Amino acid sequence: MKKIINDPSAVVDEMIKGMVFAYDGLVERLPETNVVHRKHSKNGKVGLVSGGGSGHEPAHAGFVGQGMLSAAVCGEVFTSPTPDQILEAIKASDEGNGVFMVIKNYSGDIMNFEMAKDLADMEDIPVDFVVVDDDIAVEDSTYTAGKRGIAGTVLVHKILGAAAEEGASLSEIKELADKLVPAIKSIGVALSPATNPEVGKPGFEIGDDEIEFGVGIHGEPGYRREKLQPSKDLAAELVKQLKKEFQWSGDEQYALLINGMGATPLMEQFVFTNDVRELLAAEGITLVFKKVGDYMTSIDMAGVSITLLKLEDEKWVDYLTAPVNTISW
Amino acid sequence: MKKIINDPSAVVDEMIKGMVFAYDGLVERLPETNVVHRKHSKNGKVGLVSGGGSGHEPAHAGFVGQGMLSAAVCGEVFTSPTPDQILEAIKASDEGNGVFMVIKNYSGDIMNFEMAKDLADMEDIPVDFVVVDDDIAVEDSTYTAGKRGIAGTVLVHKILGAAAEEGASLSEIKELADKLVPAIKSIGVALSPATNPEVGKPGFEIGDDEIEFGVGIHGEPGYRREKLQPSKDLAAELVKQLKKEFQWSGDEQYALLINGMGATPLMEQFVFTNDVRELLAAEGITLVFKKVGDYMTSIDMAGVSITLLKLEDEKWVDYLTAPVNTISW
Amino acid sequence: MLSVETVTKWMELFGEQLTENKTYLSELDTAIGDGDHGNNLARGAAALKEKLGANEYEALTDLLKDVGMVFVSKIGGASGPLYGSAFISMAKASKDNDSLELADLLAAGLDGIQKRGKAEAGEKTMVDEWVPVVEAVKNNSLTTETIEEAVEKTKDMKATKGRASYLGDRSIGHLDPGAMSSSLLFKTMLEAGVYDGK
Amino acid sequence: MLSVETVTKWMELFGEQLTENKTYLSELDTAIGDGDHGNNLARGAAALKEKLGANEYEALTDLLKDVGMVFVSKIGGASGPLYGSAFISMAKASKDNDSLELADLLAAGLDGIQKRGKAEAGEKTMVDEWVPVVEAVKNNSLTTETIEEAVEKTKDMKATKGRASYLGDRSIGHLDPGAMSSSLLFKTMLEAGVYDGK
Ligand SMILES: Nc1ncnc2c1ncn2[C@@H]1O[C@H](COP(=O)(O)OP(=O)(O)O)[C@@H](O)[C@H]1O
Ligand SMILES: Nc1ncnc2c1ncn2[C@@H]1O[C@H](COP(=O)(O)OP(=O)(O)O)[C@@H](O)[C@H]1O
Ligand SMILES: [Mg+2]
Ligand SMILES: [Mg+2]
Ligand SMILES: [Mg+2]
Ligand SMILES: [Mg+2]
Repeated sequence: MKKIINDPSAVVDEMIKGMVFAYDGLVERLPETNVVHRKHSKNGKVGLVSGGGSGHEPAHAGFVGQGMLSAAVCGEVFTSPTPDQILEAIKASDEGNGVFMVIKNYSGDIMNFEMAKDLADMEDIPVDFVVVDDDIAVEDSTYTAGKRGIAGTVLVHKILGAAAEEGASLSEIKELADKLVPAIKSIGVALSPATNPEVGKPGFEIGDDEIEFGVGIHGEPGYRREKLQPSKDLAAELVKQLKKEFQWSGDEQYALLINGMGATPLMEQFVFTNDVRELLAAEGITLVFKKVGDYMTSIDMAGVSITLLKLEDEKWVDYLTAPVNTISW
Repeated sequence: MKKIINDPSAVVDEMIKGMVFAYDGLVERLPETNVVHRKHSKNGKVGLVSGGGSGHEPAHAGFVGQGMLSAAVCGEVFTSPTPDQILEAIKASDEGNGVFMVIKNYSGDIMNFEMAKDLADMEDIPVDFVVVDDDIAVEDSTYTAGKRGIAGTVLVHKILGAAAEEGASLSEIKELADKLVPAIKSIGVALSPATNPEVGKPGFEIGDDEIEFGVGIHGEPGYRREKLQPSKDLAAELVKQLKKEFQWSGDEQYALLINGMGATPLMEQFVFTNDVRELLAAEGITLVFKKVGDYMTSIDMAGVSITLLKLEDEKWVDYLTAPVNTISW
Repeated sequence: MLSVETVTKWMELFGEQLTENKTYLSELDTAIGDGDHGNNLARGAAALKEKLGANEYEALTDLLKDVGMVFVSKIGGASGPLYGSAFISMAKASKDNDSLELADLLAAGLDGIQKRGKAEAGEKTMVDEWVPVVEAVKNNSLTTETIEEAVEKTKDMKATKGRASYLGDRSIGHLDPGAMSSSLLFKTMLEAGVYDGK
Repeated sequence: MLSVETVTKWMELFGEQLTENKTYLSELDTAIGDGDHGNNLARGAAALKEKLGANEYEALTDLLKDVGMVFVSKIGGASGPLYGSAFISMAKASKDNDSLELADLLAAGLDGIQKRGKAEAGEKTMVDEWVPVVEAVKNNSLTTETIEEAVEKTKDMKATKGRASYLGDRSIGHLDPGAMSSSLLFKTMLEAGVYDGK
């Protein structure tokens, strides 16, 4: 394992220290927690809390700030944060009108966030939540834990954050979230595994000439392994899967997020974006909003994912483009 | 070579296509060139042009936009762009009050940009320039091509861009640049080499347990190879070199840029930042401005660099924090 | 015998086993999960040791509740809320109940896990370790073999809950990490003399 | 003989050699530079081929100028402006000069390189190939050996100009890529019959 770290078990703590130092104008760490909280003054908006295992930087702390998340709870690497930490985030984010939680669909995340909600109930803080499950690489059946939450979650942060900033109530945000989440679908391809510093070796093995479609952001196996192929073929396979899910007719409007997994340079992300552009143009899809870069990574995994959000409401584009003050949006 | 690309010799073209598609609200490509130009309307400001070999993304096109660069010229991977392309950038960036070029100190860059200036002279466009040489890993002697320009260049873009936006004249920008550049020093460490897609194999070899201090952004050899060591030891060596160069007394004010080389996750960059924080605090250095992330990369190299800018003028902090509208600042 | 002393001993031994098997448990989790199960539980074990070292317990309920709280707040992931819920549920069952049997206590623990995680037997989770053990304790027939056989059986199961469920058929042939860590729980239970049966 | 025909032939052969030696030149550049010299020149060669194929030249000046412009606008890096300046400088020297000698032409090229790159002989650059060749043409003594020996000599030199200068002493023991590509230039010059000497 070749990493710029000190003690592998102290990575999350030191990372948070470095982050809140570098961006001390924007964020702060709640004392004795791994919660990163925005600094801007409270003004009665609904609080927006997210989080999950660390290793997905800039998610989630990089999206803390005015117009986006109120707080992010950083779990250990690839490990859902605990309810007590989530509770602290909820308490700090409550401005008197309740707190909304954005949870990614993993058994651990759901259980921990739900327990935190129970604790918040006891403190009379109204809490509601949505579970993001945008990863179409996984089947949503009674035989799985359901589709995973991946890069599309960042679009949920942005849109709900803008709505909260605009003054939406907890129930309005819940309603928006329930409409939004089913409209988001993502799928990715990995070229190399991630190495969790505490584990010290790669999460899976893959040949020098192989790629795997549908790998999860914790390195969970994907749906198919193939030989390395040109960017446009990778893009074609992923777009094909998205088309199958969306069943688009042609003249629909979408938002697009091309997301790097951590070790894939922007050079490759933009080459890939160009291929996605051609494929979607051929499908007659109009892309009203676009973004490319590292948003929801998997430590040092090489790979990319495509997220499409079907724009069923014009307001969503306004929310996507509304100004924010965060480290990484 | 495991990369998300199509034809290796078409990487730059396809990358630019992907970028201007994704950020079509911000930038455009000048027809039949590899020049990325900002879209905002001309209003008589001094134009700011930079560029260099590709492979350093988001540099330089990611910094094109209001308040920063007017245009960036993208050379082939690791290859300075040619004078005709630079001339196009100059012509498109001239708003009637001349164009200032930010050149990194490489023989090729200097020769090509100087030739472009000669061509611009013939078209009566006033052009001036500064050569950034912030990399203290290289000795500045008659026996070398001098110190290289690396991540500190991005701070030059930001500060000169803000001055231009404020309405500074070409000669005022030249004066500012000549004062600014000597106040910037950078140094980095690499854990792994970059692979130029056109070459198809890594630029150098390095053991699984080795790191190299002072590697250049084209993979030029550094000043010392050592065994892999904790982040704080890497930080200590680099800060030691910076201290030797700046000869700081203690109560001085600096701006800090921690820069990832392309394949180093933010997680590690922030851990490293925390170590740099401790070391500089122990030196009594005040850091007035801080930034962490991938700004001047070397394709898929793993590593980080530290850039310090000695804040000799209060105005420089205002310039650093002035709002911009770019893809990546 | 079910007492503050034996349960304290149990928890000490369980913590030791988790620390010792940290790498092994994470390796099992690397195969069909995300490789952190051992690290998660080792973190819980370290916090548990500290907690037990700093407190003297009079009532079993308080001890069990503290164990549950430590697990909930230090382990994280899926296993944290599950082990935490098991012990908090056991703490509740033991409250004001002097004649509590071990079988009932463990049944309460299993109930806590299932309320939290919604898994049934056969879904390749820690539930597949708990169900046969609770049954055996009820029948007064628990042995090391019961415990080990239960883990072994998870090998042939296809996961339909938790992270391993993403693998579908490819989860078959691997031991479930959570079932393995629960087997350590029950082995140390025998070792600590909590169980009086046969 | 110095003529539009022989120089056209020369440029065709040079282009072929550059394309053929693309990988080798980049490998030399990987050792002490950034690995792109072969790719840079191959790009120039491709553009040159297109240019020559699309044009009929009457005057040597026009031919040389076009070669220079192609090199300047297609190669990039350090070698683009250097080769470009060499040919533009040669074009200037040949302008309105019917009695031009090859030695003077090449001297003008070398002058262009040195004005642009400020390198002297002994700094481990293409200049170390040009200087002995220009000298030998003047003395009417140019042979393949002269050309090859000049490249060989760069091996023992320490680079003090260009990217290789960052290596200091570690640049010793490697051939200079630019000197190597210039050796191809001069070998194809012999082959094309541009040189009439011995
Ligand atoms: N819904 C569930 N019910 C019971 N046990 C579960 C459930 N989901 C996961 N588990 C158990 O948790 C174990 C994984 O724990 P751990 O690796 O710590 O968490 P995570 O999967 O979040 O990384 C699995 O091996 C399984 O035994
Ligand atoms: N100042 C200079 N004068 C003469 N030749 C030079 C100079 N700098 C570099 N060169 C030549 O250029 C060659 C490298 O060219 P190339 O690899 O194409 O450019 P870059 O170094 O920009 O990547 C070197 O081998 C050397 O011969
Ligand atoms: Mg986990
Ligand atoms: Mg180069
Ligand atoms: Mg796990
Ligand atoms: Mg080179």
